[in-house]
This record gives sequence, structure tokens and C-alpha cells, in this order.
Amino acid sequence: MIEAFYELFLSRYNYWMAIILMLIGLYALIAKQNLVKKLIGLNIFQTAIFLFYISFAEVQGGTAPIYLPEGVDALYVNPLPHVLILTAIVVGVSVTAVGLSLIVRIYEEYGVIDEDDLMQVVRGR
Amino acid sequence: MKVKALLAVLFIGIILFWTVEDMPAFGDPEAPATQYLGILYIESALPDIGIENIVTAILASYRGFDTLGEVVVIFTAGISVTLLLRRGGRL
Amino acid sequence: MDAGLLPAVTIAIPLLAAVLIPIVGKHENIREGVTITAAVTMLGSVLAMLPPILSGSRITIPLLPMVPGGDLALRVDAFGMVFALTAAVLWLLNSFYAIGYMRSLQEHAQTRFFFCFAVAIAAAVGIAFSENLLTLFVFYEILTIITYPLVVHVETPAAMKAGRKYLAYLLIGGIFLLAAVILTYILTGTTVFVPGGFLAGSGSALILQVLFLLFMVGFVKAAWMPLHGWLPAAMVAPTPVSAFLHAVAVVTAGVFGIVRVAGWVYGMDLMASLGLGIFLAVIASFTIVTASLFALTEDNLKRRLAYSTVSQLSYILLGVSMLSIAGMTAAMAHIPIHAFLKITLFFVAGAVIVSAGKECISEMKGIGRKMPVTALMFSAAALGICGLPPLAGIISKIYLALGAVEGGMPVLLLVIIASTVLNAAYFLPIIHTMLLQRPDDERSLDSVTEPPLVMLIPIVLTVAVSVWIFFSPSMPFMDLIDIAIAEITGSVVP
Amino acid sequence: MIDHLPVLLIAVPILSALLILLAGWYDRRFCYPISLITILLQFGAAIAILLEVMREGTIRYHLGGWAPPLGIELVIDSFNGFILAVILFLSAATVVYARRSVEKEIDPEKRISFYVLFQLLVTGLVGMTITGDIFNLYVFLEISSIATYTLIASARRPRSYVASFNYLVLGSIAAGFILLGIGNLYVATGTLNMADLALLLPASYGLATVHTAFLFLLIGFSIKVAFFPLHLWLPDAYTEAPSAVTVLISTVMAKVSVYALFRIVFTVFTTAYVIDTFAVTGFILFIATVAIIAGAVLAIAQNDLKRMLAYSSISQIGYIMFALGVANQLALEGGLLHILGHAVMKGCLFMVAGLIIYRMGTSQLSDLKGVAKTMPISCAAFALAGASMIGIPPTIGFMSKYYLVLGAFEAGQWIYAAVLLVGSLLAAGYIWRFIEIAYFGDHHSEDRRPAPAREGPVSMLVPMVALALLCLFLGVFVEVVMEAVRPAAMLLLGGA
Amino acid sequence: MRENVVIRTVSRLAVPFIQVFALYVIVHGALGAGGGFQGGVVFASSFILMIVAFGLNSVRKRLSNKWIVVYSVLGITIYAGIGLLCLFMGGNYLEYGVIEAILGIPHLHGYLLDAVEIGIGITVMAVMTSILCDMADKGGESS
Repeated sequence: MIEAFYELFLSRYNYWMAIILMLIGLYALIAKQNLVKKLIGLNIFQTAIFLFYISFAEVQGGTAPIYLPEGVDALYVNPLPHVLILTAIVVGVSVTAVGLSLIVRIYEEYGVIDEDDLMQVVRGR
Repeated sequence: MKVKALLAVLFIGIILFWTVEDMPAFGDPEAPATQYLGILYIESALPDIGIENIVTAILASYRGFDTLGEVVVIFTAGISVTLLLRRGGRL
Repeated sequence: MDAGLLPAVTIAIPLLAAVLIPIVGKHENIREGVTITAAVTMLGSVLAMLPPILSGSRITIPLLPMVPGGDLALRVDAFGMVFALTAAVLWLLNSFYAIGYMRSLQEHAQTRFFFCFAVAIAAAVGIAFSENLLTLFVFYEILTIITYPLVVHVETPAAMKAGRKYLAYLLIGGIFLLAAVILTYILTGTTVFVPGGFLAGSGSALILQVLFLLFMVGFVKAAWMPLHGWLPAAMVAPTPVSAFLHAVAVVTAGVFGIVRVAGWVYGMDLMASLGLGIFLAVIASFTIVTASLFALTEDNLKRRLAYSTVSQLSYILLGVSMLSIAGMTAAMAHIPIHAFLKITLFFVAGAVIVSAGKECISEMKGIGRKMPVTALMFSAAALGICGLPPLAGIISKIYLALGAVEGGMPVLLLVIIASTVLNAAYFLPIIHTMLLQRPDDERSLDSVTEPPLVMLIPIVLTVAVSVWIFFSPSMPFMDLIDIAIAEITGSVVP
Repeated sequence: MIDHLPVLLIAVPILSALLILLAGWYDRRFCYPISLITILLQFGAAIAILLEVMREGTIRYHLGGWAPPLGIELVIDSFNGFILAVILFLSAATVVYARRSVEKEIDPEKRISFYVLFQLLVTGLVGMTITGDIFNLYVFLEISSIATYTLIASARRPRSYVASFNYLVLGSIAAGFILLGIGNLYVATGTLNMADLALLLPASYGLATVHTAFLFLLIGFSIKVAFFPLHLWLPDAYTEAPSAVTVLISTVMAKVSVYALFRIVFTVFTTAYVIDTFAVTGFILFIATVAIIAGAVLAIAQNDLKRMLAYSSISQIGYIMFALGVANQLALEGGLLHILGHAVMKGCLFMVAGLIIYRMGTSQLSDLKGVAKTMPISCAAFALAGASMIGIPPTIGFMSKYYLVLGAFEAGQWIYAAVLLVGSLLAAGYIWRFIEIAYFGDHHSEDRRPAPAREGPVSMLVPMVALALLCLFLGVFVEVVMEAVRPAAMLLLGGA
Repeated sequence: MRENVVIRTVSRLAVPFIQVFALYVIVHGALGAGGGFQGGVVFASSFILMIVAFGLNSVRKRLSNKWIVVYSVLGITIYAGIGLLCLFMGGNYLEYGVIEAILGIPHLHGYLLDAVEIGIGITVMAVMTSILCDMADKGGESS
């Protein structure tokens, strides 16, 4: 029992954290009416995925993947996910920027940033 | 809307929960993720490229093409924001 | 020229005309000139193929590789020749007639009209010359689409409605046909027509019966009841189009397909063993009688003729259903015979519309006094369809009767007799009205005269042809048919 | 240089995008020629590569000289070589078409950015097509996505912002799922190279990680291709975007997303996986048929030409997914043929729609009565492409559907085959609505003729007519195309 | 914007240090934690501070749109250009090893990585700044 609990939860808590964060973000992304909040939800969602990546790069007792001086033999964490996430973060930033500028435009045109009102206004025109 | 969102979240959540049991434990050195490519990079970075920072080595050399794409992504974003927001001017 | 290329040339000619017509569309005379020239040359190339075919040989020409299940390939055989010859001759006559008709009514969009006409005739000949089911399907679908603009030519809301009905029937039929073709391919691995059929033993009886049903629905152009609805609806079209639909191409393509399938895909023995003859006989008899009854109740001349067509087409199905040599002969012979007779009737109907502007029979009282030739020709053709010598109608009737006896279904004799009576019942009143009755007031007909010669001559010619067929049936149609029959029954060429 | 073509296909366009920006900053008139030349060069290179592949077999290019799995490699085999040629041909056609419609729809000072993004979009899609590394695929996916979001809004019409934002939200969810799936694959196998994954995956087919990876990739790309229940972004995006952009994304982008999905399902995961281990094909087949019917029905219900075509796209995507669901040689041949065919005919149809908007300023069907009299060429092109959409032989549309039905029959899926045939009839339903209105709409009503419009400018007519004729010729000479399609389908099924 | 001595003074002091640090991060990428992206963003952040403290024009004076375009193009050009250079030197795209081998300079590989990082940094800095400026003066006339 305890074993199973440990196996499923404690030894894998990183995934649980990432998943919970992911779901929160996804919920905000879909359910929130305010477009800006939607975008915030999107960022939470992406960040959760980044955490997920970084967390499976971890090696017990490993150090940052930067070579230590000669002679010192050390256990390094897996560098690849860091690289991937570096890329993914930039992508996330770019998407956020575009999304925000779209919101700015929508607000200028319709004067609302709440989805339902927006739908009404759009139908109205 | 809220209900739809909850359903979607529930659906995704179930899939994700299902995954966890087969995931390697946190920091498990035996996980394939750390074993195969990770080790390969750590071992070959210094002899191949000769710089200390493995991340940079991969970023700029092994997977340099990704990084090029990444720079293009951010360039695209810059142009996009310019197109969407800027009024007047040359662009 | 190399005779091997002639089939392709025959199809290419009208297509070429179709390309030219829109280009010269502005100048009417040149445009009509193109049409006529194409019609003449096509008739020529068809006639050029006649001697080799009559000598029993076939002309095969593969055009293009297409999909698994059949390449685009042409093969001219005796039966195809029957259809092609009919179509070619009638296209020529119909072109003259159409020119006269369209001009004297100042119809709009004549360029589109003649363009579609040319493409349609190409498709019809393509159907006649198809070497396999898939090629036949391709031309069949093209024919469906390209005749749509002809049907809705007048563009009134009623016409659009009729057009939708037409398209719905024929496209859905096309889907069934495609399903049937694919199923045939799945069962046998080929779709190439083989005299005497190639389906035997390729599947359980049930599958083959279902397949035949698919084919029947596919060839909805044959307008067998209860799937005949599109044909009367299509009567909103200008008369040359109706003539084209009925005699030259569309319905003929339908019955042609059914005969093809019966003789070259199934084979008479297989059909008999599957009991499809009975099935077909029931449909045919039902259609013949019911359609004739419908025709009785119609006052609009064109619609009455439409129903008459429906019933006449089922003569062909009836002949097939007898699964006997005489029956098949009747079926094949009735295609050209009915075509020539029926087109006369439509020509006359159109002529009446042009010169008197009347469409309803009840308004045509005594119109024969003003346009005697037309009316006489009408009477002749009508009587010919009823089966009176000296017109060709009698020939197919006789063969049908023979086939009924030969095929051991004397009950079908009753059907034939009944339908003959009905034919008389719905044709004789028209003749009576036209020739004998005197108009309600003489004034109303003062303006009426004979139609322009360009319309009158085709009318006379078609009747003449049917008479000629009666006096010398063998040349060329019956000879061709004998060869075709010999093919599918496997006996030697006479 | 020939053996460096694959990377030049991406690197040179990137640089030329920068050049467009600089030259445009100096003088706006330079933008168009540069991007035209670039895309034409890309097209030529694609043809060369395709021929090379069909002659020599698969081309592999190791970037930075690092052999995979260490480095990233570009892989061009008979499958994506074919796709590459298709998308670049259509991009070329679109860019020719674009000039005048851009002059009409985009503010002058925005055209520079427009062409830069246009170039980047095409480049990103090319990258998606030829990369052999699954994370690299994600990067290029994002390049093209971001460019698309902006291009949709580039006409700066109020509604287009909303459409673009909705697409951005859904697209980002999709991208997130794809990233997640890639992560799971990496966790399971420890590699990112597609070929490598294909080798390593079977060992861990049992793992939930792999299943979820597959599910996330499937969902993500289904959103990207607007597979039926996940199509919500598509109608607005297609309708509100500038004409040229609509043409590009409805043909090229949609096709590349489909390509990526096929690549992942059949190359990374194998047919063995999707049929036996984690049987989803039946489900996909079902959804695909639903998509075919639903898309067509929705299309019939529309009153706006562009929106109608957008819904028809949903239905047509169903046909392609149908091939994925049947997953046998014939059906996949049909599917690939339909990728080409649908790209050509839908491109042509959207070009006509764009031309009508260009001339008449509206695409409401009710305003288009008798437009055939004023724009005969366009409407003739529409009729031809429409016939192909319905599947009238001998057009390309008929051929692809024929192969699909044949494949379904062979797989014993009689019902689905029947539904497919019915679906093509529904296509007749919406195509014919326009045909009737355009050709037979306004007889005896010369008085209330819409704003007198002329036929469009030549630079827009030429690509449109070319595509329309292709609908016919590709169908008549289908064997030529099959030369390229057959090996591709074989390759997808794991054959030589 | 409201006069605020503290903010302005502190910013004036901080900005140079931030920028120096950014340069350090960029070039330090090969040796330790750091790299073009991080450095570029840090550099851009200094401009944020200036926008906050001195208003938009203070940034525009130092970095006009023209130069933003030039920089953002320059960065990618450095990167892609080095790639093409490798290609002309007979290697594959981005195969720095070739250049090192041909020129025979030891550790050139690493230096090339630095150059690439610098290119990345320039582009990121420029693009980030342009995004910020566009967001900051949404719609204002700007050459």
C-alpha cells in the first residue's frame, strides 16, 4: 500500500505537479471569458509542459551540464531537455506577443476584451 | 462554456494520469531519457566541440538547426507585432 | 486514314467543335457552320467504320491508362455501331432542326446550347464505343453533367426545379452505377465487356442479383418505372433538347447500357439461371402499361410524348427480359427504330410550338389544315409507333412477339397487345384533333403556317428513314444486330 | 551543390525573407519580385529533389555533419518528396495570384511585412515537410503557425482579429499537445530522430507513455488539420483572411499538417501499432465519414461563398483521413492523390472566390446572381474545379475518390464505402448552389444586375485557370501522378 | 510620465550595468550558464527600464526602428551566414568543424559558437525591443 503510494505519487511527484499546473492552465485557457486571462492560461499551460521536460532531465545527484575542471568526475543531468525547452520558451514568448497584440487590436476595434460581449458585438456588426 | 472546459480538462487529465505510472521515477538515472542520448551528448560534447557548456554545445552545434529555427520564430513574432500594432512608419 | 484510329477521331470531332463554338460564338453563322460541319464529318467517320464492322471485325483502341478496374479504351462492335450510327444521323438532322428552332424563337445563350450539344454527342458516342464498364461510366457521367445546362436552358424557376430533379436522379443513379462497376471489378478483377458475359461463377447468386439491381438503378437513364420521374420533368427544355434526350442520346444511353450489361457482362444464360429475366419482365411490363395510362391523361403534347417514350423504352427491357435470340434482336432493333420515330414526333411538337405557339393537344384543333405536311408526318410516325406498316415500328413488335413465344412467356404477348392498344388510344386522338376537328374559331389559326424548311426537312427525312428501315431492314441495322446477337450467343456470324 | 539542395531549400528562403525586409525598407516595390523569384527557385529545387528521390531513393542530409541521433537530419523520401513538390507548386501559383489581391486588400505600408511573413510561412511549411527530427518539426510548425496567425489578420479587418485570435488559442493548445507528445516519446525512447524512434518504439509499445504520446500527437495534429470535431477555428479563419492567404493556408498549410500526421502515424508509429497494438483506425474511419457528411451538410447551409468552401474543406479533409482509417495500399494511394487533388481544386475555388471579392466586393451568394455573364472565365474555372470536387470523371477528384472507395471495398468496409459515395453527392449539393446562381440565377432580370464587374486581372486569372485545367489533366493522365504516389503509399505501409 | 527622481536616478545608474551584464551573459555562453537568448532578453530588459523611467522616446533616440530592423536582420544573417560559410568550405550546413579544420585555428569551433550566440543575442535584443516599443506606443506615429 505504502509502496504503491510511494511508487505512484512520491517518487513521481514532479509529474503530478506538472499535470496539475497543466490542467489549471488548460481550464483557464478554455473557460475564462477575459481574453488576457486566456492568454495567461496559455502561458501556465506551456510553463507546465516546460516543467515536465525539465523534470525528466533530472538525474539523482547530478549537476548542471557544464563540464567541471579536469579530474573532477561528476554526474551531469541530461542536457538535451534544457536545450529543447530553451527553444520552446522562445516560441511561447513569441506566441504570447502575437496574442497580446491581437488582443490590443480587438480592444481597439470593439472596446471589449470579454469573449461573450465580443461575440455579441461581432454578431451585431 | 465552463462545463465544456471541465469536460475537456477531465479528458486530458485522465490521459495524463494514465501516463504517470509508466513514467520513470524522478531523477531515475536508469531512465531511457537520461541513458541513451543524454549520456551520448555528455560524453561527446567536449571532444567534439571543446567548450565547457554542454547545453550551448548542443544548442548551437548539435541541434544548431533548431536554434536557427528558433531565431526565425522570434523574428517572425517581431514582424507580426509590427504588422499588427504599428501605424504609419515604413513597416 | 488508319481505321484503328477512327473511333477516337469520331469522338474527337464533336469535342473539337465544342472547343471552336465558344471561340466563334459571336458570329452565329460561323458557329452553326461549325456544328453542321462537325455533324457531317462525324457521320462520315462513323460510316467509314461500317464496312469493317459489317465484315464481323472489331476496332479496339486503348486511349489512356486510368485506374485499376479499367483503362480508358474504345472498342467498336456491331451493337455499339447501332447506337453510334443512330446518334450520328440524328445529330445531323437535329442540328439543322435546332438551328431553325432556336433562331425562330430567338432563344438566349445559343452558344452555350450548341456547345453542350456537341460535348453531349461526344459523350453519347463514347458510351457506344466503350470497351469496358469504367469507360462507359466516365462518358455516362459526362453526359449527365453536360445535358444539365440544356435541360434548364430557359432558366425559369420551374426549369431550375426540373433541372435539380433531373440532376438528382441521374447523379444518384451514377453513384449506383459506380458502385456496381467497382463491385464487378472486385468480383472478377476486370470490367472489359466480353460477348456472352464474364460474371458467371464469380459470386453467389444473391450478390449477382444485387449487382444487377445496382446496374438497373445505375442506368436510371432508361427511365423505367418507378424511377422515371426525371424524364417528364425534363420536358421544360427546348424541343430540340427533348428530342435529343429522348431519341439521340440520354435515354438511349440508358437502355444501351442495360443491353450491354445483359449481353456482355452477365450473358443470357447467367441471367436466366439467376431468374433476372422474370424480374426484368415484371418491371418492363409494369412500366409499359402504367406509362401508357399516364400518357392518356396528359394534355400537354410533349409530356404525353415523354410518357410514351417511357413505355416504349420498356419494350427494349422487355425484349432483353425474354433472354431469347428474337427478344434480344427486338431489343436492339427497337433502339434505332424508336429513336427515328420518336424524334419525328418531337420535331413536330416543336414545329407546332414555333409556328402556332401551342403546347396543349386540346388547342391544336384543326391545325393540320394550316400545316398539313407536319401533321401528316406526325400521324405517320405515331401510327408507326403503334406498329402500322409501312413504318419500322412493326419490325420490333414482330420480333418481340416471336421472342415472347420463343422465350416461353406467352403472357408477355398480352402485354404487347395491350400496349399496342394503349398506344393507339393515346395517339389516335391527337391525330384526330390535328387533322379532322375544326378549330373553335377560324381566326385563331390565321397566322399559322408550315415551319421554316430547315425544320420541315428533318421531319420528313426522319419519317423517310423509318420507312426505308421497314423496306430494307437488313441494311445496315439488322445486319449489325445479327452480328451482335451472334457474338453474345456464341454462334457463328451469319 | 545538388546534394546540399535540401538545406538550401530552407536556408536561402530565410535569407531572402530578410532581404525582402531590407529591400522593402529601401523601396516597397522590391518585395514582390524577390519573394516570387525565391518561391519559384524553391519549386525548381523541389522538382529536382523529387526526380532525384525517384531515381536514387531516399536523400538524407546531416545538418552540421552530426550523424543522427546526435544531430538533426533532413530526410526526403518518395512520400515527402511528392508533398514537397505539391506544396511548392501551389505556393508558386498562390504568389503569382497574390500580387493584385494584396494590392487591393493590404495597406501599402504593411505589404513589406506581409511578404516577409508569407515567405516565412512557406519556409516553415517546407521545413515541416522535409525534416527528419520530430522536435525540429515542432519548431517549424511554430514558425508557420505564428506567420499564419498574423497573415490571417493582415488585412486588419476587425473580424479577422477575432478569427485569428481564436485560431491562435486553438493552435497553441494543439502545439502544446504536440510538444507533450514529443516529450512522452522522448521519455519512452530517449531519442528525437524519427527513424530512430521507429526503431526504438516497438520495444515499449506496451507503455502508457507511448499510447498517450500517440493520443496527444493525434489530437494536436487533428486540431491543426481541422479534423471534424476540432474544426472550430477553420471557417472563420478561412473566411476572414485575405484571399491570397486563404488560398495558401487552405491548400498548402492544411496539406502539410496532414502530411505531418501521416508521417507520425505511419513512420514513427507503424501501421502495426495503429492497427493492432492501439487500434484507432476504426475510430478514425468512423470520425472521417462523419466529417465527410457533416462538413458537406454544413457547407450546403452557408450563404457566403468563402465560408461554404471553408466547410467543404472540412469535408474534404475527411476524405484524406478516411485513407488513414482504411490504411491499405489502394486507400492510401487515394488519400495521397486526394492531398494533391484537393489542394489543386480547392486552391482554384478559393482563387475564384477571391477574384469575385476582388471585383464585386462581396462573396454573399445572394449578391452573385448571374455573375457568370460578367466573369465567364472565373465561373468556368469554378465549374471545372467544382465538377472535380463532386467527383465527375475524368477529373482528379473522381480518381482519388475511386481509389478510396476501391480501398474501402478491399478492406471489406462496405458501409463506409457507401457513405463515401453519398458524400460526393452532398458535394454536388453545395457546388451546384453556386453554379445555379452564377449561371442560371438571373434570367429576365437584367435590371437588378449586381455592380457591373469585369473579368479579373490576368495575373490572377492565369494561376486560377492553370489549376482548373490541372483538375482535368491530372485526372486524365492520372497514371503519371501515380508513378510518384504508388511508392509513397508503399513506403507509408512500411514497404520498400 | 510623472517626474520621479529616485526612479530616474536609479535607472540611469542601473542601465549600463544591466547592459554590460547582458554582454557578459552572451559571450559567456560557451563557458558557463548563459547564451544568446538570455543575454538578448537581459539587454532588452534594460530598454524596458528606460521606457519605464524616461519614456519611449529615450529608447527611440538610441535605437530607431531602422536600426531595429538592421539589427534583427543582422543577427540572423550572422547565424545563417556562418552556416552557408561552412557549406562553401565544403562541409554540411552549420558544420563549423570544417572551418576549423581548413583555417587550422585551434578552438575555432568554440569561437564560432560564440559568434553564433552573439548573432542570436543581437536579433533577440532587437526584436524584443521592437515588440516592447510597439506595445508601449500602440499606434503612435513612428518612423
